[in-house]
Amino acid sequence: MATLYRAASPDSLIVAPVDLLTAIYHRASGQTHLMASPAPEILDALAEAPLDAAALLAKLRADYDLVDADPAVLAARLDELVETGLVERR
Amino acid sequence: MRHVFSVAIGPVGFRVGSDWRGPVAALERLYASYPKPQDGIADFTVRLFADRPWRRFFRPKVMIGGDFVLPEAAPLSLEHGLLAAEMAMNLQMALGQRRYLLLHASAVERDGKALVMTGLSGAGKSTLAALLMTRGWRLMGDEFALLDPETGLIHAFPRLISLKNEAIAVMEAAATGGTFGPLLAETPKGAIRHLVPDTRSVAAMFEPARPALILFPTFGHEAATREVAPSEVFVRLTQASTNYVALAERGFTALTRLVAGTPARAIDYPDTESAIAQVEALWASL
Amino acid sequence: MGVALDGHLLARALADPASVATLDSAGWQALLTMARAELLSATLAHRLDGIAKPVAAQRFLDDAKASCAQGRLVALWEVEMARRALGDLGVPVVLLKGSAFIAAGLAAGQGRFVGDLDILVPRAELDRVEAALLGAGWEWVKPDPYDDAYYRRWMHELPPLIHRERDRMIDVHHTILPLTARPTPDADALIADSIALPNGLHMLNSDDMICHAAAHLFADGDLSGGMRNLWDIHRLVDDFGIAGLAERARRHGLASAVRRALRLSHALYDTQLPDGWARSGSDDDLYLRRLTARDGWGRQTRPITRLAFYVRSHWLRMPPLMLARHLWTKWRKQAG
Amino acid sequence: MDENTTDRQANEPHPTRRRALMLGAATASVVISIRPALAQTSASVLTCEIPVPDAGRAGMYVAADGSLVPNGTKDAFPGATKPFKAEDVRTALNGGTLPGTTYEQSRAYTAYIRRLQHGTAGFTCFASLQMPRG
Repeated sequence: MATLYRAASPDSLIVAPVDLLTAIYHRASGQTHLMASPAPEILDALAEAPLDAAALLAKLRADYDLVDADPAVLAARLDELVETGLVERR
Repeated sequence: MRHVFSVAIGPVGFRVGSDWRGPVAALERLYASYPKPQDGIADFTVRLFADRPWRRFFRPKVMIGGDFVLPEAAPLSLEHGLLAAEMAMNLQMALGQRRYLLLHASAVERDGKALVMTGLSGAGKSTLAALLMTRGWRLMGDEFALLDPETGLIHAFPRLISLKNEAIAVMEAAATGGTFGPLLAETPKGAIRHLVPDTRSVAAMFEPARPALILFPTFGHEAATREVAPSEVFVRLTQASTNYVALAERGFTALTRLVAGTPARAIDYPDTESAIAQVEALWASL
Repeated sequence: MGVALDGHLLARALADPASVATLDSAGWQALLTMARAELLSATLAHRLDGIAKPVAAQRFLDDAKASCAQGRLVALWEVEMARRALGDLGVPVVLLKGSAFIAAGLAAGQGRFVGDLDILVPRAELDRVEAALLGAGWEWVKPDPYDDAYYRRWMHELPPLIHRERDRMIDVHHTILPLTARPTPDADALIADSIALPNGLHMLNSDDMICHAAAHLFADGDLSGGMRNLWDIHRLVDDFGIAGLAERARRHGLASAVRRALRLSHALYDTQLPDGWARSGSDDDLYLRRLTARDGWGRQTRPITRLAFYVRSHWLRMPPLMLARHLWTKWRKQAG
Repeated sequence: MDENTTDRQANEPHPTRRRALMLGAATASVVISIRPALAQTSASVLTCEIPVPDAGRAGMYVAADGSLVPNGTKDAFPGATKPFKAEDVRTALNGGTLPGTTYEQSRAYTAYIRRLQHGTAGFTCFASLQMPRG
């Protein structure tokens, strides 16, 4: 079975768009992250339910005009979010 | 401890114990006009002590202790005991302050609004604040500005102004009639002389002010003023704060609110006169 | 003030919060400073909830609570990250000490400052646990070959690991006392009888938690931080009682350590004692002198007593010949 | 930035118009995590020192890459007799030479200092020199 990615629940996050960057406070970890697109959008896409990488890519394509739908790049983005603990692999 | 001194600096109470009379005598003279901690209970305790009994007398070395310590602190000579006390009080704030978001910044106030200046040591934020004090501004603090997460207001922390090297002569000329501490030569940070904030700044130390401008000064270039992107202000202020992470959600809320509501500029300045003019011009344009 | 200016001041305030009514400002200052130095300031804050106190004291204690709440969040996050790293190994992972108290929501966790994350795993699984942690961003703290060999051969834990991003340490134990110590707790029973938490991790059962706290206090340390350790024990006894404790302590070879811990906790905090345990040990007074060696400036006092317990702590951990070898190696390194 | 930060739920309605989105380059980073600036101001509140090596490992030599090796190791340097002041280390990190050392020796010591970790003597002091200042 493909790995599922689960994002921190929306009520555990405080999101403050700053300018091009978005500041996110994660209540569970006490950490602040400053992130550029597409990280906030990925968190948003995973907010409702955990998805595997392919389903996530499909959802991003549906929600946005996705310029570069490259699975390898999405994997790199997800790795970064997993590292912060904002996304969990299951 | 043998010699004891206590003082309130803005909303924070300190108690200093010392193995020697000297540092306490200097503190008593310079902080003479300051109130004592509320209820006689200090928020932080500082200890100046000899690490071996004979070090009280023989080549005395002042060790810095207190509620919060850094393990690698180097001792100072007894002549620099006042500096040791000041550094130890600052250290308690840097490591132990949990009520206010602590910004490593100087702050001055006019018309109930605060100008907050932060930057590299050597950028002149301390000297600029002291100079502005001599020109009609109220000094809120030359080292730390305290942001209240509940109200978004800046609280004053007007400890002794710590003048270093060239700034000493500048302020001796500008603050005629001011009360100065002894000249401390050849400290680990160079020459240091403390200046007592003026009467008005001390008298108003419990009055907070709404932040109106955040300034990042840099010394040594042609006069210039730039806008600073909010995200850059945000990151720089997290790094100018020793307790941002420790304040958790309160810190985040306080800082995002500050950044959203306060204009920020970076200024380059070739000399202090230009800097003062740039500050006044910016302030007038708000 | 009429109150002895040592740790008894703090002990009395914790055990009998109403007693602070007699404090003057100097007494409050001493109490608060001591509590901070013993890492008990947030515990004190919770104990003194609802008790009248000066405004400045209230503010001090509120700050301590807020600081502790943030520390708790960070500690729980470390627990969660360890769960993510180790959850799929199929290995029982038992949280120890403060992390367990707060993860399980115990009274002992209220106001408890938590430092490193301590976990217990079966000795046979150490290699897999180590590999999983290294794969998830933890790194060795010290690359020193002697210390490393020493740890692996003699200690009850892996050399400490630190997470490269989060700067937090984890101690991975396979039992609760060094292999060189004389009592040898039954590590298999600790794990077999541990209690599962909702997140899939475990904690020791209550008797074992008390045994561990006592073992840590007497067989493994020089009693620094002992007031907090005994407070843990006091709260655990309060919460869970002492019905099976004596039996369990015997099984781990910790009967005398646990009896002593409870006697001292009784002396400081009025902890309830099983029948027949009240008779004080010959040197309990010496232990109490060590435990309460703290003055109103937050300084440690009674250096001779402290030194005696320091030497004792090394003595207990190592057989004499090994102690000599250890001190020799350390000395050689100093001497270069 | 909004005047008031809001919870994510309330904050982001699904886009009514399709917005362009780029995943970017695989090697780029899109998240900065704020780390504690614990010691950031300590350089200004305190003078600190860094022993090379720390007392627990006194007597070991420092190799060119900064690792600690047994004493007498060829091409490695004995530890420094006195701890270095923060200011001296700052200068050395910016390309200068530590006082009382040769060029190679200073390089080795600086490499050691760069490898300091949490829990080792000198780490907090080093960390205070590392923080972005500005």
